[in-house]
Parts: sequence; C-alpha cells; structure tokens
Amino acid sequence: MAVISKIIHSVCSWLGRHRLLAVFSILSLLIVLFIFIPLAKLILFSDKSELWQALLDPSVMQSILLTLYAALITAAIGFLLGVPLAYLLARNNFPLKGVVEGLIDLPIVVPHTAAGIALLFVFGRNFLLGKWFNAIGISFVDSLAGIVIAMLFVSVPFLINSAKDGFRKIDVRLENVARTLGASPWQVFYRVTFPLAWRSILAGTLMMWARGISEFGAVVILTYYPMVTSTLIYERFATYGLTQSVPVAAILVIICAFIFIGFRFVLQRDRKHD
Amino acid sequence: MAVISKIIHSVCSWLGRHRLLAVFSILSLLIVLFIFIPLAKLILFSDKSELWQALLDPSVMQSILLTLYAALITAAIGFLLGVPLAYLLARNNFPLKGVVEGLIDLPIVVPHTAAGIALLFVFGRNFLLGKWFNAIGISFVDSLAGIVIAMLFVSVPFLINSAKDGFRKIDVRLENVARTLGASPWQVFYRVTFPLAWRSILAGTLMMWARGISEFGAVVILTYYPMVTSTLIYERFATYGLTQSVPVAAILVIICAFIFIGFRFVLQRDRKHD
Amino acid sequence: MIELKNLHVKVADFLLEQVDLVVSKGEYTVILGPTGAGKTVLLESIAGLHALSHGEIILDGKDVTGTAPEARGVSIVYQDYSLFPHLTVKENIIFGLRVRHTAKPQIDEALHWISGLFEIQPLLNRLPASLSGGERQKVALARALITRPHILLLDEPLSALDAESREEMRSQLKTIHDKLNITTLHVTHDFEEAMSLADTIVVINQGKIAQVGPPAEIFYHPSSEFVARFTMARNIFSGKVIGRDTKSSVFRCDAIEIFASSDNTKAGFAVIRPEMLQLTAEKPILISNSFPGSVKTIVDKGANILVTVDCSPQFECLLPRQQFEHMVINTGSPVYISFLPSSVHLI
Amino acid sequence: MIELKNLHVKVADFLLEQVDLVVSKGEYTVILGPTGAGKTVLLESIAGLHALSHGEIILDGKDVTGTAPEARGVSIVYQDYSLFPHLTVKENIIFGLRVRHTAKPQIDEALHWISGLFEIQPLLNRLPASLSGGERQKVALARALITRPHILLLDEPLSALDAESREEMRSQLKTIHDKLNITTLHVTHDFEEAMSLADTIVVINQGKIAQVGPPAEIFYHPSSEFVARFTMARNIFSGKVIGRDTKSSVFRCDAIEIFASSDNTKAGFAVIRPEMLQLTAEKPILISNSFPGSVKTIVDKGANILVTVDCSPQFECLLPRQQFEHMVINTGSPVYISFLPSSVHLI
Repeated sequence: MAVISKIIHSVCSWLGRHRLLAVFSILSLLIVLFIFIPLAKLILFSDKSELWQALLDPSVMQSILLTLYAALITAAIGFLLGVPLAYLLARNNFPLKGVVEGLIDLPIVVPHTAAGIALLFVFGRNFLLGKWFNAIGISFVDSLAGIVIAMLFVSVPFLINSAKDGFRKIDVRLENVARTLGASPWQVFYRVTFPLAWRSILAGTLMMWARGISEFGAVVILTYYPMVTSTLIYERFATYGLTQSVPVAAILVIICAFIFIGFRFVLQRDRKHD
Repeated sequence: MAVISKIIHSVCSWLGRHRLLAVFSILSLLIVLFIFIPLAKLILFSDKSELWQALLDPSVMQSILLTLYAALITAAIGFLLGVPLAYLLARNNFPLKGVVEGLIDLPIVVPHTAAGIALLFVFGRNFLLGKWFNAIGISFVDSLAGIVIAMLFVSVPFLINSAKDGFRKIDVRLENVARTLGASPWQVFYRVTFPLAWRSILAGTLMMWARGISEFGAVVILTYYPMVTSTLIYERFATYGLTQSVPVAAILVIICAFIFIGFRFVLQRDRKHD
Repeated sequence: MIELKNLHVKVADFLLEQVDLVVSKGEYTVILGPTGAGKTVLLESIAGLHALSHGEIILDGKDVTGTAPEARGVSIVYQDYSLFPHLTVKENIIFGLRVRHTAKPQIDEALHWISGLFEIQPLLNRLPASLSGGERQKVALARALITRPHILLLDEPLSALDAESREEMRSQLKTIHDKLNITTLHVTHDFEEAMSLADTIVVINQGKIAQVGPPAEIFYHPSSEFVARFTMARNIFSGKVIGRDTKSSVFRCDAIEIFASSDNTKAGFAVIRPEMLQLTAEKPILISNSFPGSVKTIVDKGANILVTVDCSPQFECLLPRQQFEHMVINTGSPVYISFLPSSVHLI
Repeated sequence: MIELKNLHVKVADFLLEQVDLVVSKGEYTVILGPTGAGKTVLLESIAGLHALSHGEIILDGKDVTGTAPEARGVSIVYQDYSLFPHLTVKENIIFGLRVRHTAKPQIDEALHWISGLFEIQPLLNRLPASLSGGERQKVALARALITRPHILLLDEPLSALDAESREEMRSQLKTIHDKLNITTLHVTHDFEEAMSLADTIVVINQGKIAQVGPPAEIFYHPSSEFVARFTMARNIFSGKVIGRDTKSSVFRCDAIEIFASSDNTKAGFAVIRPEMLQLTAEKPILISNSFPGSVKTIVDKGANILVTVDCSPQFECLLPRQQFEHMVINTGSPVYISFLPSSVHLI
C-alpha cells in the first residue's frame, strides 16, 4: 500500500509541477491513438492467411502492379516537370508568382472527385485536349494514361513543395561562388544545386509516389477499369462488404507505409546532413 | 519584317544567354497549365445557369451544408487535439518521437479507401470502439459522426504539421525569458507561444477544413448516406454522367478555392510578419 | 549572492563540469570564454532553464536547485534581446508584472520609473521590430529589471551592437549596475569588454572554470597557457627555469635566458605582455632582459602598432601610436627588445 | 585594375549610388563601412551577380558591364566561406578547373601548388563540415585562387574567426597578396582590420562612398563627421573657426578655444584623436592647447586605458597602459588635457 500511495503521490506532484505538459500529453495521446489504432488493427489483426490468399488472387495482384507502375510513371513525369518549376519558384521572382504557388497547392484541397470531373472535362474524348490525343490514339478514359493524369494532378504538389523547400535551403552564395569560379548556369545546377537539394527532391518523389498509389477519388472518375487497388478495395467493400475488402486494404497500407518509411528515412538523413 | 526579325533575334539571344531559365520555364509552364486548365475550365466554362440550378437543388444544398458543417466540427476537434501534440513535438524530445511524427504523416499517403476500411474496422458497429459508442447511442456508420472521424483521420496531419512548424519557428529563448520574468508554463503558452504561432495554426486549421470538405475515399466507406458533396458528385457522375456532375463539382471547387485563398492570405501575412 | 557548488550540466553538445563559483552580492562578474565554452548554458542553468546532472545552486542563501525559473528572482537578457515581437515596447516591459497580476497603479508607477531610468518613454508604443539595436537592448534591460530581480544575467549583451553604441551601452550597463546595486553575471567572449566592466572575471573553457580573479590578475597573472593566449598575451614562451637567485629566476627558452622576478621554479611557460616590451634602436643599459633582433612585420592597429621582432624566439611588441611615429622603424631594422623582470609572469 | 564608373545598383533594400572608384593593379583595397552600407552588394556587382541600374564596370581595361560572372576572371570569398558541403576539400578546390574542363595533369599540378601555398595537404580528403574556421578559410581562398583570377573579392573574410586565428589569417592574407600580386578588394566593418591591411581604404556609408585614401589619411584626416565617428576619433567637437593667424586657426567650441594648424576656416567640426591627447597632473608649459578638467570615468581596455575628462566639452583620452600605471589618477582627480595644434583636424 505504501508503495502505491508513494507512486500516486509522485505522479500527482509531477502533474502539479508539469500541469501543462500533462494536459497536453493526454490530449496528444488521444489523437495519436486515433490514428494508430485503426492502422495497427488493419495491419496486425487481419487474418494472415487471408492476406496471403488476397495476394495470390490474380485480380488483386494485377491491380497492385498496375497501381505501382502507374504511380511510378506519374512520379517520373512529376520529377521531370516539377523539379524545374520548384527551382524557378525557389530562386526567381516573377509576376504572379504568388498565384502560381497558390495554384500548385490547390489540388491538395480540391475534392478529388471534382478534380476527376475537371480532368475529364479537359481530357475526355469529346473535349479539348482529349480530342487531339484521341486523334493520335491516346485515350485518357479507362486507360493507363487516365490513371496517370489523375494521379499526377493530385500528387505533384507534394513533389514541387518538397523540392522547393530543398532548393530554398541552399545558400544562394554557393551558387554565386560557383558562377565566379567559372561554372555556367547549367553546371551550377547539376554540380551544386541539384546534388544539394537531392534529398528533398527524393523525399518529394517518394511522397508523390505514395500519394499516387493511394489516390482514389480522381482516378475512379477517369478510369474505373483497369482497376487500381483503391478502386478494387472500394468495389469489394461495396459488393462483398467489409471482411472481403480488409485484406486488400491491409496490403495496400503496408506498401504505402513501406514507401513512406523510406521517405522518412531520407528526410531524417537529410536533417543530419545539415 | 525587320521588326519581326529583330524580335526573333532578341528572343533567341535571350534564350542563348538564359538557356537554363528558358528550358526550365517551358517545363514549368506545362505542369502549371496542367493544373490550371482543368480547374479553370470547370469553374469558368461550366454553364452559369446550371450552376445556379444546382445550387437551388435541395439535395445539393443540403449536402454542401452538411459537408461544411462536418468539416468545421472536424477542424475544431483537430484544433483541440492537434495543437497540443504539435507543441509537444516542436518543443520536447521523448522516446519514439520520430515514430509519432511518422505516424502523423501516414494518413496523407495511406489510400483513403483503405483508411475508411481501417476506421470501420475499429468504429464499425460490431467492432471494438464502435460497440462501446453504440451502447451510448453514437453510431459511426452512415451518420454525421462517421463523416467527422473519416475527415479527421485524413485531414488532421495538415493542422499538426502547420502548427508544429509555427511552434518551431518561435525562438525558445522568448519562452525562457518569459519564464524568468515570472510566467508559469501556462502563462508562457497563452501569452507568448500561442499568439506567435497563431498564424501557422490558423493556416493549418483552414487547410484542414478544406481537406475535410474535399475528402471522398474515407467518407464514402464509412458514410454513404447522409451524402457529403464529394459523394454526391461521384453518384451523379456514376448515375447521370459527366454533365450532371459538373455544376456540383464546380461549386465545391469554388468553395474550397475560397477557403484556400484565405489560407494563402494568412500565410502571406505571416511571412511579412517575420 | 550566487553560489554554485560542483555544478554539472549536459545540454545537447555542451557540457559544464565541476563548476564551483561564488559571486558576492552586488558584484559585477564577467564570464569570459571562447565560443562553445558553455557560457550561455551556465547562465541558463542559474536561471533554472536546464536540469542539473549534479550540484547545487544557492541564490542569496536559498537553495533553488529544484525551483522553477519563475520563482527564482533571476532575470536573463539574451544577446539578440528576445523581445516579444507581438507586444509593444510597453507591453514587453510590463510583462513580468502582468503575469504576477500586479495592480494597475503599481504597474504604472514601475513603468514610469524604469522608462525614466533608460530614457525610453518615446518608444513605449512602438513594436520591437521598429527599434534600433541599442534601443532594443534598453527595452530588454528595462523588461528584465522592472520585476526587481535579485540577480541579472546578461548573455553577450553587447555583441550585436556596432562599435559606437557598444561603448555607450557599456557605460550604461555600469551605471545601471552601480545605481541598482544588482548582482550581475555578464557573459562575453570579448576580452576588452571583460576588462572594462568586471569586478571579477571568470575565465571558462570547454565547460570548466580556468581562472577566477579581478581583471588585473587575469591580465598580468594568467594561471594557464590557455588564459594567457585568450587574453592576447602574445609572448608566451615554453621552456624551463634553470636557475634562481635571491631576486629572480632564470628561464631558458630557445637561445635566450629571461630573468623573471617570480619564484615559480616549476614553470613551463614565460609570459610577457606585448605592452610591457620596450623597443629601442640602441642597446638599453641597466635592464637585465634585453635582446637584439630585427623587425619582421609592422601591423597598424589604429591606436597601437604591433611590431614583430625576430630574435629567436619571436617577440610581439605593442607600441603606442605616438611613440611609434617618433621612432624610425621599418621592416628589417635592427632593434633591441627589453623588459623588466617584473613584467615576466611564469606559469 | 578595377574601374567603377557612376555605378547604381538596387538589390532588395540595399541601394548603391554613384559609386566611382579606381583600384590599381595589385593594390590591396579595403572597403570599410557599417553593417548595411552596401559593401557586399558592391562586391557582388563587381563579380557580375547583380544587374546594374546604371554605370559601367571596367576590369583590366575591358568593359565587363554585361559579361556573365563566369567570364569575368573575378573570384569571391564570402564571410562564411561558402564551401560546397557535398564535395571534399580537394573537389572544392579544383571545382573551378573542373568546370573549365582542364586536363587532369594540369589540375594535379595546380592543386599541388595551391595546397602547398596554404599548407592544406592533410585536409584534401575531408569534408568541409569537419574543418575549423581557419581551415575553411584557407580552403575557400585556395579554391578562389586556383583559377588564377585577376581580381580577388573578400567579403568580411575575418569576421567569422576568433581573435587568435584572425591575427594569423590577417598576416596570411597579406602574404598571399604580396606573393601573387593580385588586385584585392576586401570588405569589412572593422576599422582596425582596415588599418592593418589596406594600401587604400574606401569608406562607404549608406550606399555611397564617403572617403577614399591611404589608412593614415583616413585616420588623421577624416573628410566628414561620419568618417571621424566611424574611425573612433571620439573627440569630435562642433563649433566654428573664429580667428586665423599665420600659423593656426582658432576654433571655438562651447567654452573653449582650440588652436589648430589647419587653414580650413569654414570648418564645423574639430577632431582630435584620443591617442593624441596628453593627460598630466600639472599644467603643461609651452603647449597652446591645454585645458583643466576632472576625471569622469576610467575604462580599462587592456592595452590602453580610456579616460574621460570633464572640461566642457568632454574629452576622451586613450593612454597606453604603462603610462597610465605610472600616474596616480582616480575618478575625480583634477588633470590637464593638452594637445598640439597639429593634432587637430578641422572639417
């Protein structure tokens, strides 16, 4: 009894002295558990044999490979187009820069179904760009190309912002010195700027890949078939109910979590490098 | 002719001297237009009278109000629980801090349908917490509560990260000075720390609100009815096709864009304040 | 009064070890040390902002080792002044009274007094961002002193100022200290600043106290090679004592023998401050230490000229400008270096 | 050679106006000015890193106003050295040759030469993060000089160093400059640093050139009150010339009259450097400027002692330490301040 009362007493006195910390810790714990428990339960408590079975299901496997592949293409396109934009935003001032920066972030907050509608409105067979592309045999509806543009739209902001932060962190004077030492702007970019921003760009690319894999709202509007995994989960849930969709959801969460751990790892090493 | 050749000549010489800028600008323009054109077309080129008609449709109006309301409750809960967590993460070191920070970001990359499945797996009527809450009359399936937890799960990371950055930007020495001047930890928090981080917190809250409004994947799993606007767009699209869903999508994009402009505005003023 | 007993603190990469120090009531003590020596950590530990690994802190006779910072009666002023950017100058200054729920008339009275003391009445309604460096510092001091703390901790208070306002604030710090008679601990890496302000100087290096004493003692009698170097004694010769008569020791270093009126026969270093050297064209008479050499470099330091003389070992000699201008010395000129045995300090 | 003709540059908040300057080939020129005077902007403009609003830059007779930075043959070394953190010391140093696609044997030869010059061979395979401040600076200089630039720009190269390595690097800068005979422009806010290094000092204030001249001229004959204040002339009295005889002018200020051997009868200020004042207990004879007063404050500055004497106006007098220690002066002591008419500068 004496021991217990002593423990209670010391906890109380700690709370007294650190009331702010105590209250904040309790509130924080609530939100951490709210995020942790569902994911943990999905991954840890779903039946292992069911997971395995789901993996062996060819339609599941196919959709996972399709998703990973489409998201990879998306990330590559994002890399090619997003890194230059990030560099311009980080280093140059130009008219409407604020508007462009705002525009880049819009896809994060715009409802993804609405984004899908907007994309269809431009890339659909009967509209604008869709018509032109159709003429050369590329369709953005119910096709890999459709998945890619849907993923690109919602995920490229993550790469651009991460790369922009990476470029911003680099002291302009390093680039200045490189110039005075005789390097052309291209040489400065590939010998100094890009290597120094590399981790941020890589982190952004991984984040973009993961976001692409996880996209549902925009993709489902443009391309129901071939089915990405998010759509598959939704269809299984709508058709067969919760238990049938859990293993697929668990697999996808695990894949994303793995990519994401890579992303955190890159970021972590980045910080140590500073 | 002389004038034209002069213009061409000067453009070419500019490109020669600024090849890096020129190439980067062209690549950047592609991605900016890719984001801009669909959104612009959705908002500007959808028929105004159809927009108006859609607004007068009671089911549309109801779903918009429900969405705004649910996202507002979500943002309030996120504020209450997320700000303390952000403060702890910004100011304290504790075991597993890196893990907690990673966990907070997971909802951004986890597929939202999978997130919905995970939430249902915990909050569903037959599971764990769902059972307890059911006993006191709260159901998370096909209810406002369900919408809220789905929105909370996917949007709270934005608030936590923004608030964390805000707290981090504050020099610890300001808090130290306040302590030595006689302020208790609570007084330091509400007189110094919170006011200084206020803009970042507000920006994060707005971002969270907008993300909540735009959520589809997680909400649709937990709560198909009552229908949030994202779901309504999807249903109209699936049932009636593109043209029927465009006006609703346009309205929702406009609402999100407005909230988002507020967010950018807050951030902008924040920067000037520094 | 501040008593530190066997203090050990570890904060990130900084480590304070075995700090024992007594600062008397009302004394102006300067903690002098290079960047990264742990000076700021020491101040913050006294203010209660770091947990101690070991040791005790006693302020005015009361053990405050476990006391919260807000209950210690210790004010700290940081190098960048750390004014609350969202509060006006007035709100900044009365912050300490506000959080204590002091009554309005008393707050007004204290504000009147302190803003008169620092002559900052015209600034009261401005925001910190619009103030100059010197003004910010006055506000920071006013904010620190309005709560009438027993102890004032100053963390490099002059480093962020330009040369002119630095001189002005230096004299203001001295004046305020003398007027309020408040125990003050002032941290700096600037030797000249320490000399001009301190009653006592505490030299600190790598988290440990290297020497404690009045300025003149630190200046003339550094206790270690580190202190000698850090106080720019410049002529620090390693060697050993090879003889001793009634009045002086003989210290051998390279090719020369130096007479020193010190009885430290175990010494490994002879230190002669550059101000104490005489530089003459002719060999001086009646001085026991006098060595021929040739001028190697002449560096103009404004008020003084630093002349380096090659005579194995190399001597550095600081001449007043006027004296230098009356001599005709160029690089290569043959000269004599001479100094009194009493100017030699053996450690 | 550097020629700047009517340079105007605007960068963010900094504005350079009407800068005309000629730096001869091989000269060591120091640009001296307070923080925010536009010193760094000036260097960067010469290197071609800012677009000019107006004016011309001519390097070694060639107009480079529109030339890209990489084609100017100008190297810049920043205060924090700006070493590429992802490259080893060796890769940093040979960067300038690599981007020029220099052949390997020539790179090796140049590396050998420059690393010998700076004695940094042992550092070649390390990363910049592991170097000390002094080492970083040597590497930055080696990197800047390996391309054999015509002009070397140094942006506060000594500010980031502690007192000891600062002295060492100062002499190394001088040595390197003399050895390579490279036109050098060195920016600093430290008056003493400027005095000890410069062939010519350019004083700059608020984006404009305030004075150009050799160190002694800046020191003894400041052209404006600002330059006098910035070079710590301390005794700057406002007043006017009330008489003039064959040998000297009479300058009236407050209650006293000062004899000056200057013929500037329109002067508004008399400047007497504190090193030029004599402080005596007795009234000196045969000196035209001598005023009684009493000691107000005594500030120990290490090598010198600063004594403030109240005699309307207030004089500040810098005494060599040894001289001060032989006198018996305390606060309140009656003393005489005296100085030669030739020590008075009228502006």
